[in-house]
Amino acid sequence: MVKRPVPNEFIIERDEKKCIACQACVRACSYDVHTYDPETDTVESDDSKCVGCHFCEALCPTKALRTVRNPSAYKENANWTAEVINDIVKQAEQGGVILTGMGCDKGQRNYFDHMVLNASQVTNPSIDALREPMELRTYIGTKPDCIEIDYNENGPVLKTKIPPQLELQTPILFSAMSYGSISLNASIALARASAEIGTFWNTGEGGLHKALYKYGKNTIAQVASGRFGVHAEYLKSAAAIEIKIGQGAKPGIGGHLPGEKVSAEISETRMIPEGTDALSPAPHHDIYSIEDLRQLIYALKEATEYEKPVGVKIAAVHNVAPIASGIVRAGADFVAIDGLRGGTGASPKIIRDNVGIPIELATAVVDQRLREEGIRHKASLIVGGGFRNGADVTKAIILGADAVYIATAALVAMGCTLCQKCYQGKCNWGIATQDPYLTKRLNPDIGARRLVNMLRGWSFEIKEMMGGMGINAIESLRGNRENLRGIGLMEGELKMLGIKPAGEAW
Amino acid sequence: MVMKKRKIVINEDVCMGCRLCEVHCLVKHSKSKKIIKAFKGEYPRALPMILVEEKGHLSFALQCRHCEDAPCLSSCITGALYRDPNSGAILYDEKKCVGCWMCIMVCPFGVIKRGSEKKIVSKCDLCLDENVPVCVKNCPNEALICVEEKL
Amino acid sequence: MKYLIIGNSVAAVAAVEAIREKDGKGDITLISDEPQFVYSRPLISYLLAGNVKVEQMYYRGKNFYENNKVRAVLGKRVTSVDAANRKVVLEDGEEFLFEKLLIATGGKPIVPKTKGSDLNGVFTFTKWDDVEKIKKLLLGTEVKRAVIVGGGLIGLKAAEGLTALGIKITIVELSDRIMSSTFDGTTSEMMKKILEKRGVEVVTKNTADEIIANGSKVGGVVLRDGTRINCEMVVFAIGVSPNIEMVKNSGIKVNRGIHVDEYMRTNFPDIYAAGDVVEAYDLVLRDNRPIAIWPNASIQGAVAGHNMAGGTKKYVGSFAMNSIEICDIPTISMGLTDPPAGKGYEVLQQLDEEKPTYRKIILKDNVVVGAIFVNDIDRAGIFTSLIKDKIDTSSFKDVLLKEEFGLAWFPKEYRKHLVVGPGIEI
Amino acid sequence: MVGKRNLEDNFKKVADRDYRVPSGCAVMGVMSQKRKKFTGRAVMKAIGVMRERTNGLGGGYAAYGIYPRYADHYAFHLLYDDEKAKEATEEHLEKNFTIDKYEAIPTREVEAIKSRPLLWRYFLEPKGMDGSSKDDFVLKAAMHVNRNIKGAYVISSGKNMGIFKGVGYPEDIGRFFKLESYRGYLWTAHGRFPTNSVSWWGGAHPFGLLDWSVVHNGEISSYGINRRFLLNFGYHCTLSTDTEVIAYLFDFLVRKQGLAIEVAAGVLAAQFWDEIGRLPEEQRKLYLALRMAYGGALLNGPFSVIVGCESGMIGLNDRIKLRPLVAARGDKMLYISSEEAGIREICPSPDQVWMPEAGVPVIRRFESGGENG
Repeated sequence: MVKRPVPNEFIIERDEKKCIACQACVRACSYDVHTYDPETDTVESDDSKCVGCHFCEALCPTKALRTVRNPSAYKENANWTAEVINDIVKQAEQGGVILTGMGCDKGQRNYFDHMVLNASQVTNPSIDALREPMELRTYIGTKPDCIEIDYNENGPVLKTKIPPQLELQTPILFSAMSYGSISLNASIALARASAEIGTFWNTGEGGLHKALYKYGKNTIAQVASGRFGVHAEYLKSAAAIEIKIGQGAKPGIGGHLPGEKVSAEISETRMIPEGTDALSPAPHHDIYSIEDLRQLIYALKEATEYEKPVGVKIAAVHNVAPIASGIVRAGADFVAIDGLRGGTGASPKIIRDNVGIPIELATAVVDQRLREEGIRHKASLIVGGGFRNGADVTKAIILGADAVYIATAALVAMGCTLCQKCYQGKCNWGIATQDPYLTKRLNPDIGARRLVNMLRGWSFEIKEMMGGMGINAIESLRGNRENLRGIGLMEGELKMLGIKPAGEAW
Repeated sequence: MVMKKRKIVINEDVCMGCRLCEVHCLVKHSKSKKIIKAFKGEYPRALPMILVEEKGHLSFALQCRHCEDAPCLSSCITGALYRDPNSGAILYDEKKCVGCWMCIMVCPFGVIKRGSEKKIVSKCDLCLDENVPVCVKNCPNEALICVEEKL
Repeated sequence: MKYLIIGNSVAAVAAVEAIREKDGKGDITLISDEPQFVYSRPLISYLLAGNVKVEQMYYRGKNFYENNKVRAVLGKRVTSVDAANRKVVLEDGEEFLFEKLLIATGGKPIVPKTKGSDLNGVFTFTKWDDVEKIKKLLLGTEVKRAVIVGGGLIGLKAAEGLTALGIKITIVELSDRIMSSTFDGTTSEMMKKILEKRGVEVVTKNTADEIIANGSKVGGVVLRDGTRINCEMVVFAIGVSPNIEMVKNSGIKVNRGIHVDEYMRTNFPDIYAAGDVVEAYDLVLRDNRPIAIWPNASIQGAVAGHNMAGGTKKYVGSFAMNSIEICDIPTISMGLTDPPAGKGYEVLQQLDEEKPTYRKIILKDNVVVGAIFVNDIDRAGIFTSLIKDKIDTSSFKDVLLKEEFGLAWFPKEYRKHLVVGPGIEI
Repeated sequence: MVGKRNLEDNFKKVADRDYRVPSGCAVMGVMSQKRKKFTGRAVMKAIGVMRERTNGLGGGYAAYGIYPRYADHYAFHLLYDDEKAKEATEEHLEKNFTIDKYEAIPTREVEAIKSRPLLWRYFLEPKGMDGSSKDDFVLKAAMHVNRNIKGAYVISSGKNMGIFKGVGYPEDIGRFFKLESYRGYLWTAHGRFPTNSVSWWGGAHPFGLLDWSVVHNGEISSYGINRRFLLNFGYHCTLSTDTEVIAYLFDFLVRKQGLAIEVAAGVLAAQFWDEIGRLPEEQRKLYLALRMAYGGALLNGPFSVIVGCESGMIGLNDRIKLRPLVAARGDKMLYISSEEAGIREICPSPDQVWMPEAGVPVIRRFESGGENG
């Protein structure tokens, strides 16, 4: 048969009247879309190579470029969409699974968009978030069953030893993205922003590059199935440890960093030979049961002298509530849950789009389950997976989360346009790449500043909404589901979320 | 007038070699100051007063450093090059220049270029009429940073 | 403080500026045998050719003395320096006392003893007065042809100025090629061709033995080989020597020029010297000698002035460098351009006779010690700094001649030092 | 203490009757530090002055020291919708308690009070306890009634105290319950202004649990989480009022967690983090730990509350004082009120009148050796 190419996803429209042939686009594109012809002093574009990342558009000084969707269409078919057909064409050519990047984009119901917040009117004054104190401070870690106090003549004195906590100035953390999957500059930006805001970033399974040890106070060190880069100093330098069992983008499967990306510095950081593939197994081969998990949790607590919270990250799956309960009972100080829409790195498309449950439901059922079991205070709940703004964060906290993990939004703040080509390692924005020609495009100063701005913005959003609800401390919002109502949700969904339908009063 | 010493700091670690600094410098020093016209409607095309060096993945923009101990100043036989007392910048009076190229001979950065008509063309003027030099303003990655200190 | 400066060219000017930077009040007196206000000597060939106006000669503006509160005594010659009594004596007997003295008397043109050299129409070419004299001759005499004795820089500059006035030029050079102290053979040959294309006759291995009179004026020149050239003008452009007559018998130490230390101080602690009159340390040749170039005089003058006003700046040395444009072909040369064979010098060169362009880099032990750029002088200054800072080029030697060569090839730390300068973190 | 229940149960309650009524209100409290007894007349008079703050949809009183003869018994005040509820409740009480006395709560006909539920009181001694403390046993029994017996509500369950409340203006409710005939040493009163009310007797204030009684003006914006926080520790909020969480929280923090009342008040109206940060080392550590551990107990939103308990009276404002609260003292008496007028009505010239600061509790304990019984 005739070789059948997959149609271009995008077309580059170049306004020749505006193009000054400065070649900024030519230098910009790592996919070699643009080429300069010195004979005619013009620039041409090969649309078939374009991934739609908009980097050239960002640089074009005359705004002569536009990336538009290719209107070339198949006969409309609700089941056999262009994406489905094109995936089959690719597989018919190459076999294998189709890789993609970032989180699930299939548009399963986003419950955040079906929940609305409350605000005070008359009976309860709203509080002006710009003038009155609004407290977002959050502590992550096991809370004691009881605070014991010595009452002596000098006043009450705390007797209970408080387990180690992470102090967050805003209930938002950066979730795990390894050095390797993202560039060192991206990691530096995350770490610096965390330090400035007073929150935490997460190493992912990439170890801790030596340039990042100074941000240890704001670092959560991940221990995952490949155990890359895990050693005593790594654990001790961090503020908390997270055992990664699963992640939202690919529940149930492991990770794979291709050897080409394992540069000298990554090799040193991960403690694997340069140029070899870094394979993270699907399960931890020393954790086949909850008892095994308990052993690892305590091994890590021993290794860090019980000075740091140790948490466990899982993907949101059907059985998430009992699993979370088991994790809490196994001794975790926090449980991190990553929902269906989570994900920033490379993953097989079929897994990403079809495995796992939305984080909103997982948050609600886990929080409820832990409260019913009377163990909610024994671990903090950090949830992640597609949080887009202060409202999503606020809603998740109302559903019961202590804090949220964000990654996609962080990448977007640093330039990412969700072109989903992370797995190619040619990220024009300097994020998901190790090519030194590309990584320098992410100026960590700018990256950190933009992350800080975004977190400040979100924090203000949360504060304004809190003030509107007449609440001035985040702990009064956390799990306070009276402040949330569902719109267009079925009874079963409302029940899972533990909220009333919009229109129903207290 | 506030006397400020302006300096452009180069951060080569984040220069991506896009050369937009050159584009905008050229426009700034063109007749029309309009980008499309400067490139497509002015002949000869103006020249940028900044240059980008590239070597592998290393790149950086370079323009006159306005040295404290400026060798170009001590080599100039016509007084065309002078230090602006208000800004500390080394500026250039085109009317005086005879094109002896002594300045090119002594500039350790190689940032003074010959123009047509035996005059210097490429001599960064720090865009003193702008709040921020155009190369700095248009650098998409802050690889050029403008710092000002009071004189 | 009472400062006294003898001389009125770049070293003197730089000294005045440096003194005023530190000392706004002290008395500065400047004595010059030239009647003109501060002007740029290198511009005389441009003035002669009509390429600069009189106004442009005053490169520091006409109010330089006023602005810097300098008492200028112009048109008077200093005949002796009394170091012990800290005074100088003028030819008219007037005396000036000083507390700090700078001798910046420059060089004076060498005119060999030649028959007829006193005829009307025989000139040297280093001062504004020389141009005035030439112009005066041209007012009353039709000059069709001129002979320039000496094929060095001054000779060529004179040739350029006179050619522009439509005068046919013959350059007579004693050695086997022109510009022999500045260029290598290749360059000299290129220059010769270029000159000849413009109608300039170049005669080498020869010199003027006698100037023939036509009345009180010049009628021609007889060369050493007996050739007779009819001409109306002769310019001696053999070179300059330090102008040190006034320090004879003063006790000031003189070798090839006035001897100074790194602070530009003579053997008398209150007497300084700068410019073409001194012998300076040559960084390339590693020897003290007069380096009669403008930038050098300027830097020395500034160092001397600074130290006279109480500072402690050091002069680190220099080396020969020249930028000269010959018949619209720009050239730059620096350091050792024609190294002796068999002494361990390495030469990189690239010649394009069509364009014509020529680049030549001379290295010793991977350090650049000299360079020539012909018709391709962009960024030549980078090599000046490579020579000055003695940078090991072994890691980028292969790209030295390439067009893309630049600071990117420098070791990162050195580049940062250059670009960022001390005190700024990036 | 938490039984195994599935989510189904919980959500049934949401759909069932578990909703909250936001309210304005007047609150009043009077106590004698020497346990000198006085009749309900004073507090009725005081709350009557603040009629403007109420709308006739709820009034009530808590009185301490009124049952000296049964001082060691748990006095249960019960509200029944019908006889069926009464039977079911009594069956449950008989199973778990020795009922030493029971009777209908005396009332008189008052014109303004049109419909009334059945009102009974029981003096109980627990029996057959499952190892938990008496208080816990009683708490569990009260919760059982409230959660599981339709139409029956335990209004109060403390010792030597009782709560009298209903739908109507507080003066009418007081007359209805003949409060002028009771003598107590601590009285609190409440006049209600619900903005979105079902006229339900159980929804009136005070709310009581064991010895705790709470009158409350305001709205607990944190109600949703306070309720779920309590769930984690086995408390099931069942009445349609946010006031109930205040009583539960006091019970939880003081009785169960053993915190001093002052410390408990510092949990409910916690200081801001910045303020905590400025405390001396030991206090900073303590209040940081308290806020960290009991964040879900923080009361947010506008409120002024008066809490009565066996050891004394507490007045507390929210952290930014969004509702009024005035206190006064004189002659070993403490007065707390929504308005100073209420105090002046019964104590024209107190020794001191002050406005408690936001989040700073007013706490007075009974002096030992006072009049008792």
